[in-house]
Amino acid sequence: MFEAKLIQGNLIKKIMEGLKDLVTEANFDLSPGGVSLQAMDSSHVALVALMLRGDAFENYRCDRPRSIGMNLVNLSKVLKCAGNDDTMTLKADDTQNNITLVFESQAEDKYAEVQMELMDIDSEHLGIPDNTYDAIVKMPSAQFSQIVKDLSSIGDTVTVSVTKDGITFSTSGDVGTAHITCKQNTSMEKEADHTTVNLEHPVTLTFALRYFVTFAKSTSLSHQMSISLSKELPVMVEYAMGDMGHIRFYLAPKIDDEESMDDS
Amino acid sequence: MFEAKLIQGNLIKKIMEGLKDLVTEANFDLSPGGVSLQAMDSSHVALVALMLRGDAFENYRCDRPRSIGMNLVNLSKVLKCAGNDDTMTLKADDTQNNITLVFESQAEDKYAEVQMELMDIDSEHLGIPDNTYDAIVKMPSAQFSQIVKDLSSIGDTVTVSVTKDGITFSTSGDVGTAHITCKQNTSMEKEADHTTVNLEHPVTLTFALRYFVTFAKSTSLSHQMSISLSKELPVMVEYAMGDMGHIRFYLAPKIDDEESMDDS
Amino acid sequence: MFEAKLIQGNLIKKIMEGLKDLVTEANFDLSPGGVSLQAMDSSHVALVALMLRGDAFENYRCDRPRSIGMNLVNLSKVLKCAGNDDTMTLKADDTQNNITLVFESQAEDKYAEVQMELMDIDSEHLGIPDNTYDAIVKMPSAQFSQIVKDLSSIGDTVTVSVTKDGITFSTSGDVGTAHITCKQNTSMEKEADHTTVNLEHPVTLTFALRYFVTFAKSTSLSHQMSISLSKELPVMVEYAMGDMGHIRFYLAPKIDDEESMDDS
Amino acid sequence: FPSATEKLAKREEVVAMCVLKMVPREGQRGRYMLLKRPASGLLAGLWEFPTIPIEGGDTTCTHRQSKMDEYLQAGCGTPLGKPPKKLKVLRRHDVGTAVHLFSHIRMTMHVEMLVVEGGQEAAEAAEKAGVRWVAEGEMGSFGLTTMVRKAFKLAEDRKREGTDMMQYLKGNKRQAR
Amino acid sequence: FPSATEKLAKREEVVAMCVLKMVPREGQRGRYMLLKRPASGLLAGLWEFPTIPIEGGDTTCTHRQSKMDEYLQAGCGTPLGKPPKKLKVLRRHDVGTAVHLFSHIRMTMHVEMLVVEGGQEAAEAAEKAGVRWVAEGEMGSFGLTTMVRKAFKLAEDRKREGTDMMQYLKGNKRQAR
Amino acid sequence: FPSATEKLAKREEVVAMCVLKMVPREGQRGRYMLLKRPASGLLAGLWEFPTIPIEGGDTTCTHRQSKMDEYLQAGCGTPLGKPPKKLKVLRRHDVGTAVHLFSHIRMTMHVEMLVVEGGQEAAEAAEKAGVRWVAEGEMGSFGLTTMVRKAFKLAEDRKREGTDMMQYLKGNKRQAR
Repeated sequence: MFEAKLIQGNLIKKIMEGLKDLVTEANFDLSPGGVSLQAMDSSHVALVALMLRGDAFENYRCDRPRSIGMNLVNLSKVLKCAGNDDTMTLKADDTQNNITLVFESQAEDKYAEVQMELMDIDSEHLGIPDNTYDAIVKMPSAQFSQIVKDLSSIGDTVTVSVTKDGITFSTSGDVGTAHITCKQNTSMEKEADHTTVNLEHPVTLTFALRYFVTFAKSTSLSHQMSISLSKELPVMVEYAMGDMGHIRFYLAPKIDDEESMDDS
Repeated sequence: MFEAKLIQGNLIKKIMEGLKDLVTEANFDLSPGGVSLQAMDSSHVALVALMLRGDAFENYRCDRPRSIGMNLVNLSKVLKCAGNDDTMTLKADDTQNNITLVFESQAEDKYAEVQMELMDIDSEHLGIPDNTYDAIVKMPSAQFSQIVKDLSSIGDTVTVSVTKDGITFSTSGDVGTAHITCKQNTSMEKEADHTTVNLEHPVTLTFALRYFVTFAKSTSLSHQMSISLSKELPVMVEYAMGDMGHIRFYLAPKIDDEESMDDS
Repeated sequence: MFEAKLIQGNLIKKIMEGLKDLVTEANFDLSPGGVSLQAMDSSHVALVALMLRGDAFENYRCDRPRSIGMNLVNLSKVLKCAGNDDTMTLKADDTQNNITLVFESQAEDKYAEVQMELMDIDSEHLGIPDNTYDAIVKMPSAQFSQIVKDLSSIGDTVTVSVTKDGITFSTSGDVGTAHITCKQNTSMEKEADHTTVNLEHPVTLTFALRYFVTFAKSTSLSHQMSISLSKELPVMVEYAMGDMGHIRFYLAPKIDDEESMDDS
Repeated sequence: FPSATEKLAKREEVVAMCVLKMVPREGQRGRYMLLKRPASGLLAGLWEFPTIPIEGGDTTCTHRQSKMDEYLQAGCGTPLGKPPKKLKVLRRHDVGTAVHLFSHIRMTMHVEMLVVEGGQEAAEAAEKAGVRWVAEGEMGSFGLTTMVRKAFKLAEDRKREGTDMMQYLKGNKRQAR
Repeated sequence: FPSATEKLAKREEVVAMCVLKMVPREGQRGRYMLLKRPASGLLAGLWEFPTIPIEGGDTTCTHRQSKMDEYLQAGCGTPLGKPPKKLKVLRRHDVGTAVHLFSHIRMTMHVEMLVVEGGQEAAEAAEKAGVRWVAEGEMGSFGLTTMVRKAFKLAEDRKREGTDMMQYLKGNKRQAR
Repeated sequence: FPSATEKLAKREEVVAMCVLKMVPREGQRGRYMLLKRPASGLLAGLWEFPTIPIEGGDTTCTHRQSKMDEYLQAGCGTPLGKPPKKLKVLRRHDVGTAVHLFSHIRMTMHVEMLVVEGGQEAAEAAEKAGVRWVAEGEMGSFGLTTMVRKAFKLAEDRKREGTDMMQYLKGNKRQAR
């Protein structure tokens, strides 16, 4: 038996916003420790890893580890039945091939129950190396979102470079060439508005901009986000949800002459 | 001569929002008692009945009963000329085949006058039986609207069932199966937020969901709405506008084997 | 060298909103006195004249008068990189064929720099006669915008007539006939809400309504706008930006039998 | 092995189709009109609902209905309008769109439901060479093409959106208000 | 009775058409260019505005104008650009799109208006076999096809959106600013 | 001078194309499958990626992939699924759409990339009359038509959106979590 109740049910809604444009079907791994998900987008350039700790839930119960496959587009539709202030309970009986979502209003006068069939999704479980990164930048999520949206009206590719002073996003296209720099800044009262740079080595990497725009759909999850970079490694874009867990996006860098790397 | 002035002109705008997607042309019946309209949608599954009492207007004058046909899509376009705080005056000379709408701003510095040709619409006047209903549920309009919108992303058909505890809306589709229950609740301070069930007999009926979504476009007319059901009779969905009048939607139930009923 | 800094960078954004649907490419004239632009729409019915005084800028510097051509659609895309509270600096080196736009946040923690190539646009510089107008009406920009939008859902052509009491906009179409009158009104506390009529002679002219809708996209520039009319002359629609400058739209009137005027 | 790209794209064709039912009184069972196709050409000699080609891309309801009116009047001798000379329209509405694939044609059918008033006598009188009025219960056993069945299914499905509102009102029809 | 579905869908064709007017000076009356179609084929030997087929779905203004430029230069010997060798463009803009139906073709016409500077002499000099410059006043009496009339009407209608702004400015053209 | 409107609109054709690469292991270089077209007809005897016509307008990814699966199995003897009887799919995704113009056809190609696992031996075993497995490095020198090159370019361009995420993970593949 699996059962878990979230007081803020719309957290799952927000998580799905960021996931469903990247991955359409995925396995959720249920374990006594919590719920996690790891999936690659269809072109194998990006990977998403979600972790929701058991502590994040009220009444978390998972009798045995299990992997359940769901269509994320359908899940998003179903989540529309949840009001923004509703609690959400997930239930899955080990002997059955479906999951039940229950949404209850705070006043307990509305009770919605939705049942979805599970899917059988074939997937390998791959480990993500625990890299130490050359540069870690924390900045307001809304600012990151704005920057990647703005740049995507100019170019397709973004070059991210971090120095001790800040992080610069650059692109170019028919319209022109743009550079946006966010400087280290801890003068604001609210910590969520700070921009901080943690640097081992300066690093410059290039990525497909449209993926960053997709990642930024998780902006509502957290006021701050972080970008972690290392030479020739995938960037990690993280939205931490306090003590509850996190969602991490990994994006492989673009390399001009890829052929030479093909013979690994 | 017909002449009637509404202080809150945008009431008519709101009414048209709910009507124009259901009925494109209709006759308005003008009488000394007020303005009414009754029309079926093109597939004869739904019926709408609007009543605006003469008292609702300032300076209401109707010298003789008369029926005037209008294209509701055109009327909606014309109503765009009314500001949200404008008064609205309707004028129709008995000897002429047109209607004049006058919109005046509160400050009396803007005066808009629109003239529309009337239409000759062939329609029988059918009586709506004054049923006593097995179950009458009152609930917040916004909640009803949310529920039918949410369910329509899952299925095409809604089963409504009322027991003494509350009202349940159910649907199912490729995505899954959903049940939403609103329980009787009178604990809130504002009466408009209450949900009340008035029950003679428990009742369960099935309807085409998309019509409910259309009815819910009248949500802005009133904080509360009511659903009245009886076995094998059309549901009545009502939005009452205080002392001014009401708009009522009737929807015929779905019956699995309709053929058997065809030979009446 | 040309360099100019605007504290309210989003002023340029707002100006482009109104321009880019009328003109896709245009020359900006840079002079020690300020920046100006004058261009006709492709069908030669409307003309726009923009003037931004040097005083409007902080640190205005223009070493020699120069005309620089830009694609306004591209410029609008680039301006998306400016936050609403950012300052904007324009820089153009006389020896280079490009322009640099710099956007800086108030907190100085974000710095965006965009470089665009200039275009070589062939254009004659035509003078606009300094007419004395028969009628000048000042009114709230938002009201003008609302009126032309509302009327455009009814007809294609607007007849504007000014008497000492006010200004009337009329149109007609399949839907019906509409007249909207704004009366002289100076009773409001805020001057920006006033409607004033300055009349030498009553005047009535007819225009293509869709151009007025395009002009009204400059509404955000100024609370008040003015309409200046003279018999058989283009109307002037002006949005003044305080001491900083103005944007003026000219629209040639419609004349029923144009042929007779063709042999000038 | 197969030669993929040699196959040609099908020709696109758009038609309006009218499922015309004649009933003695609203709410009662009636008869459907079927027309016989010409002896040669596509689907030669088979029965179909009144069908007309829609050209030029104007598939609005208004356009299709006016073209269908012409066809019903001129081609089938079934004018709509006021009795006694014309057939009284009780109900008329679109029921949906279906696509039918022939070997070389991709046909898009816009189907409308049209219910007119008239008894069995009227139907029999209107029957002439190439026109048949088939009772509701007999539609299943009448030899219909797949295309016609698709259109009929659309009309039936739509009916299932709800019963006819008219039946709930008719008891009051003659009551004074 | 008629065989509805046997009629075929028309072939779709897209063309760009240029209503080219040559005027002595901006604001004055001028002459329209007409070309004679080949002696055989569709509309054989009739007069038309310069017309080119647009293939591959790119109906953007930019694409059509660049194709038309080529055609005017290569096909009609009317190069646009700077005088004296080329014709000075005073004004050029789209005036709309119309559809014309032939028995077997559905033709979509994207029509642009192009006004160039040049006197009667220029027009007469440019006249050669298959090219005619027709005075504005004579367009009505010149034998034009329905298709050409439709395009001409679009250009005329657009003109009625307002008079030419240029005429209000020209008095100041030579004034110093 | 030219006769503009006589040129006909091209026939529209829609195909799905599959750039199928077989690699010994994910991340390694592999071989592309090419098929020989029939000896007569369009592009007779030339080599192409597996290509099938898509009719009826359904160009969804799901529809195209299921049609392509059938074709690979039936037409080319290359069934996808689980080893050892079938080829293991490592990766499959759309890489874009291109248009190719023939003299009388406008062909829209929906191109997908499909990477399957299998060594050189597998490729050689699968080689039969009309099927060729070409090593990545030799694609440039193999005689390919412009159409095939366009599809290949789409696949290559997409690859450039980023390197394959798999290579960063594979070191951990066998680690316990």
